[in-house]
Amino acid sequence: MRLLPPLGLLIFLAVWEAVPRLGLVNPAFLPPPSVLPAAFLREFTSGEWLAAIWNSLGHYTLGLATGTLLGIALGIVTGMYRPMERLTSWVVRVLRPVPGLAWVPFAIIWFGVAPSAAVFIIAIGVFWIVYFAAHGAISSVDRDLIEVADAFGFRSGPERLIKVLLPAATPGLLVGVRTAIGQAWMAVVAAEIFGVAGLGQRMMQASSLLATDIVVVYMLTMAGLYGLLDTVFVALQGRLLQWKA
Amino acid sequence: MRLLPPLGLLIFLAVWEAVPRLGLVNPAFLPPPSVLPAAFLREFTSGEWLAAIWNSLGHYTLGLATGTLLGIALGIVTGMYRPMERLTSWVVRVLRPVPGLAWVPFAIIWFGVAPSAAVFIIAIGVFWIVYFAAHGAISSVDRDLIEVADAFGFRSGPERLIKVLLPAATPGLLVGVRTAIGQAWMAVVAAEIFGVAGLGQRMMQASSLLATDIVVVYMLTMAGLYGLLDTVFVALQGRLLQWKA
Amino acid sequence: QAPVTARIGVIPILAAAPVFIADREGWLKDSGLATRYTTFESGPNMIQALASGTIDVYVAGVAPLAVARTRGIDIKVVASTAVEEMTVVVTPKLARFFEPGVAPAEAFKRYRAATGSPARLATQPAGSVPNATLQHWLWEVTKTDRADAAIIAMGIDATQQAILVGAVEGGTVREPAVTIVTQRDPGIKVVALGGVMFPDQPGTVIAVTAAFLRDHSDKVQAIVNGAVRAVRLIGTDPARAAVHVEQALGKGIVDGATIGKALVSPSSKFTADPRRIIEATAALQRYQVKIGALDREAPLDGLFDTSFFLRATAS
Amino acid sequence: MEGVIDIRGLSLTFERDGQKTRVLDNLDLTVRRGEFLAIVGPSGVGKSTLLRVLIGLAKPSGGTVAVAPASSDGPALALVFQDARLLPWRRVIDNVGLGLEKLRLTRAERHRRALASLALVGLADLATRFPHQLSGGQRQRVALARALAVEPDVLLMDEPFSALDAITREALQDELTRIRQATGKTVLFVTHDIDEATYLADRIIVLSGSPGRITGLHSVELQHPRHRAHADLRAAGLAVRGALEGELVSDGAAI
Amino acid sequence: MEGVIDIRGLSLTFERDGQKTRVLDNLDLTVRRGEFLAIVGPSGVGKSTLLRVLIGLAKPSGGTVAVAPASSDGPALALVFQDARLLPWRRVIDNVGLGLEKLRLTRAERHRRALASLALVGLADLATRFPHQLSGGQRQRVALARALAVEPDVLLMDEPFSALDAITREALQDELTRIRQATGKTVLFVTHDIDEATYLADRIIVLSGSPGRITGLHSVELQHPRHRAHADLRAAGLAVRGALEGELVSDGAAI
Ligand SMILES: Nc1ncnc2c1ncn2[C@@H]1O[C@H](COP(=O)(O)OP(=O)(O)OP(=O)(O)O)[C@@H](O)[C@H]1O
Ligand SMILES: Nc1ncnc2c1ncn2[C@@H]1O[C@H](COP(=O)(O)OP(=O)(O)OP(=O)(O)O)[C@@H](O)[C@H]1O
Ligand SMILES: [Mg+2]
Ligand SMILES: [Mg+2]
Repeated sequence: MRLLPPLGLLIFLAVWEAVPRLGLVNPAFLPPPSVLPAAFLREFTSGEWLAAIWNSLGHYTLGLATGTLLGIALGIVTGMYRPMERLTSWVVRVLRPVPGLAWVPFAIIWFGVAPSAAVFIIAIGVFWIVYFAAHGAISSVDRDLIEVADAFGFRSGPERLIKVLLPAATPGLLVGVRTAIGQAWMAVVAAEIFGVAGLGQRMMQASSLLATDIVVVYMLTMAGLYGLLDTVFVALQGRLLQWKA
Repeated sequence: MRLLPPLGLLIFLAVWEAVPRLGLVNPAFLPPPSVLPAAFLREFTSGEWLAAIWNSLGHYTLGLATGTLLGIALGIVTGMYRPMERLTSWVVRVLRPVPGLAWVPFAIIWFGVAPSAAVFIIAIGVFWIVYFAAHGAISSVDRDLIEVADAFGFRSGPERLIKVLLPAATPGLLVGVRTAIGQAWMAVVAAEIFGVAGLGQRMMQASSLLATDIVVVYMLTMAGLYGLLDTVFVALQGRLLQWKA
Repeated sequence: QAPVTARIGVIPILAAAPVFIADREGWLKDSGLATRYTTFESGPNMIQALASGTIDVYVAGVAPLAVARTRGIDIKVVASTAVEEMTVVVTPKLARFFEPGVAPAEAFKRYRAATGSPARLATQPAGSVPNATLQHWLWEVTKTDRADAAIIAMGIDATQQAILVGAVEGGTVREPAVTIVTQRDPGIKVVALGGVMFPDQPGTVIAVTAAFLRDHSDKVQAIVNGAVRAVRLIGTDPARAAVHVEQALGKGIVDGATIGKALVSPSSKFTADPRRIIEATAALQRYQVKIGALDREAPLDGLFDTSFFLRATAS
Repeated sequence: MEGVIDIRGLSLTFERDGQKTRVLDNLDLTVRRGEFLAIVGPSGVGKSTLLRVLIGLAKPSGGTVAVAPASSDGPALALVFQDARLLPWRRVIDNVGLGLEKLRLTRAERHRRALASLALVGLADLATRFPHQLSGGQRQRVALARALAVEPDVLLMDEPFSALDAITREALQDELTRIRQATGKTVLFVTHDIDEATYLADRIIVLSGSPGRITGLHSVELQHPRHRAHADLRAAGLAVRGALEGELVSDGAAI
Repeated sequence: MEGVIDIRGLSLTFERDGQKTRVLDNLDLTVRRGEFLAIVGPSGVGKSTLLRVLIGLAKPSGGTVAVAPASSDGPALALVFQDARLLPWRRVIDNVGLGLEKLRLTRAERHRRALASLALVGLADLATRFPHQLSGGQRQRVALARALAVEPDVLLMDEPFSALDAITREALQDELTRIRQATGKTVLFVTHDIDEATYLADRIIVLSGSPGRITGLHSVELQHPRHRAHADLRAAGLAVRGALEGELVSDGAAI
């Protein structure tokens, strides 16, 4: 059991190595993993790598936190109060499908070419995912349990929220947050297309020079950072949901 | 109650109209809703509008369907079988944060500049969302209910799935699918940045020529299509979950 | 004889105008060539499309091609369409300091003195042609002090938007955006044309895959012939050319008048002669290596095939 | 008001697929302060629904319900649900402490009272377990402790002992009687066990019919502590049973 | 094998936070084909756990369990859970039909059998409701119907009647006796009601102690149908009660 995750990764890497080597894909577009350490070393020694990570991590963390908190807050409000859900339902439908890229002009107008603009784009990238997860989780909490809170006098919204809704919705909320943790990395790339330095910008630059190996190095960097965070998250989730085990 | 959704939309439109008119935002970026009908008419009479919608709807539908089905299928498998979850866990962490844009080269290489490449990008855009929702929903099904299936002899995976896991996970699954329905429109824009005709391409063209009114017309078109779909979906969800009411 | 279909990948910019004009005038069809267009947002995506064999003709910047050749993608530049596309525009905040008679370096210096921070100029990421030409203009041509100007890299759309809202003090844009932004905000000024930034800076070219060249060299000739005629038409009858370009590019997004203005603006310099950019391309690469945007120069030998252009102009 | 709870003309109708089912019909009932009132009646007659209305979980379709305001710090009412309804994410001790969080108590005080309440039902040992680690009877006892902990004026109990073996059940019955005598609490006790009703209650109402109406009201005047085999109880039991069976026969129901 | 179920040296240990709790210890038991075996014992002794082991929901830590293969189309065993555990998304009729979907039946046949089974517990009227629209006793009866519907060789019943009023309960007891006599089914019946055990069972085992062991085994030789007030039943009841109380006292447990 403990060896399965690395085993899976190994199989994956083997296939990846084979594909360009067997000529199934031009190595210019999919460099085999074996050439990556050299590319990484170049980036690392030039200092670009650390700087890019450092910048992006900042945007990532703030954007993820903002988007997640807002998504949870609004999802809870509309999940708890039917009139709020109705009032927002059409507006949500208008704003929901607006792609991250379309927000870029607004980000520039409101925040200028500044890291906060990138944070904004990332926050929007995760907001909806968390919003719908929170809304869905809150509104499908077992009514029997809500009645328990009611019967013991926790009838105001906040009380009900803290005593029952939030803990009962935690599994669903965490699914949303976990999805957001991944989505935010995707959004980092989109968020850095306007003058904000970081991983995404470096990747774009490498991509425009067809330096695919460097692109992949940064992709794996993101994967590594994401993997770390996701592992921590899964452990946390296990603790929060130990009552399920 | 019935009037709340349009009321909310009206308030939203009023604020939107006010913001550029009061000079809070340059109308070049946020055209007030009142100028949009004219822009729409221009697009509509030229035939561009219908063609763009038609093309995009194709990519959208196929991409959404593919991504959702794959996400559900894989989410179910890893949610049901712990070894499968472990085997894939690290690989998932590597692939999860790869942004849609980074898949573009592969889409082009594997599918050429063809609608199927756009479908691929859209499918990836929704896959992870649905995957995590399905995985989370399946793996947090109440064990008491699984035992009922067990006790009545439904012990094989597929039996258990059909009798208990799927129906019990439906609320969580639907949250994922609903999120995907929105996300897929976002992905349409990313999917059409390379030569595949449709809404996204038209928007990008307009955006690169700074024709914001046309961009907004297409944004609202997406909102309308999404709103329609989401409404149908919510109704369907209500029917599927009537046992909750 | 059934017409040959050329699958053409284009970036929808004004510099691609000669191809659109040649097509819409019917010159290509007359030579037995049908066309199918695929629009892209960036050059690298088009390289991938070349590699996957979905396009035959490439109409975009020359820079990615040199790199692509080193990665085993056999492609030849047979004509140019425009040169010196990029221009430097500045927003009103910075334009104040570009008074007549004040050298750009001095204007930047005064701006910094007045505001306390360097002027931010938006362009595309390091390694791109706009970035290199902007740097060339700043550091080599105008000898601006590096403390007085900062380069901010972003996408093309974002650059235009940032300039329009004044989120940056200036940047590089090309037609028709130059015309559009100066129309929207007359305070935005063009302070350097492409020729000043980097003489003969290479712009959009027409390139064809080796396979297409081998099988249909007569059709390639037709394309180059068309491009040569189209460049001439833009010079002689811009209004007529504008109609075609508006149809192909804007499709109702921008009005014909704006396109017409852009076609004859000083920022537009159409030419079909590939010879004009060979040396400039090499020079640009040398400069990019110098500023560290490129590791090394990609060899250009074999990239250009001038014979079609020579034949087109001889007849 | 007359009693601690006054119910006047109470009726309740459920709507389902546009079709209405009347469950309670024109019910009048006064619960006297300090009394132990048992409610018996066939399955599905509306006993749980009545308690739910009293504590405000269900809205009556007609009539009024008046509850005297709380006389102490605790709430006026507390309900032991028919199913245990423990919060699965809380350990046993925290489930018992739930209601206490509404009162102004220190953390330590809360813990003390929860533990004391848990000890009353004999489960102090299992304080740190999660609900899914309990047996069915243990869960029901935790739910009982949860309601006892808040020391309400009126305890509403919906078949609280039905999942318990005879011995545990009798011990808890006696414990409940002791608590009541010590504190003078009012208890409204739904049960399907006639012996239990006669052993515990001062008055027993029989709810039956469809929609549910009060079809019998019996007083048991015996002093506590009672002897389980006392003839008075036997007699009261027979009367209640008669009321139940009579109603059922006259109703022509399947069972 | 000797009986329809043979249990040899069965023991079961739960692990929680690294700490082990032994629930069942070295249990030997043979269930004879066709007999009605009642299991009584205090709350938390392991009665439910034993049934769960038999039907394969829990793995024993030691010992063996052998169950005779099914003699008909139906399953060898079916379990009525202590909590009703209806599937909330299925209407009542489909909940009852659940087990039937495992058998090779036409849709119509399934419906017929489910409805017949529902009628046995007196709920044919509520066939199209969802579980949350039922009262507690009604839910428990649906769960009972669900197990009856599949016609297993051995019915495992975990306090199936504990949520029911006296009348409904007695009616169902008699119904169960009738079914058993007509079909010769084996029944393993957990109850906390000693009267119920003596009225229904051929043999009664008392489970008590911690970990749970068999501390008493009583036979009731009276023919069915029995009279509830028969002296033999009273005597058996006293014996069982003695076994239970004795164990509890000797154990020094809180209650
Ligand atoms: N997951 C678990 N972890 C630890 N202990 C458990 C777990 N599940 C059950 N137990 C304990 O095992 C013992 C036996 O439980 P079981 O449900 O079999 O009791 P029971 O005899 O059916 O009681 P009741 O009459 O109350 O239903 C109980 O003391 C219970 O606390
Ligand atoms: N949501 C609902 N929709 C329709 N009918 C309902 C609903 N909830 C309960 N009922 C019906 O109302 C009646 C009364 O239910 P209630 O739970 O009060 O019964 P009860 O007397 O407590 O029965 P038991 O002894 O079985 O617990 C039942 O017949 C039940 O089927
Ligand atoms: Mg009830
Ligand atoms: Mg039990």
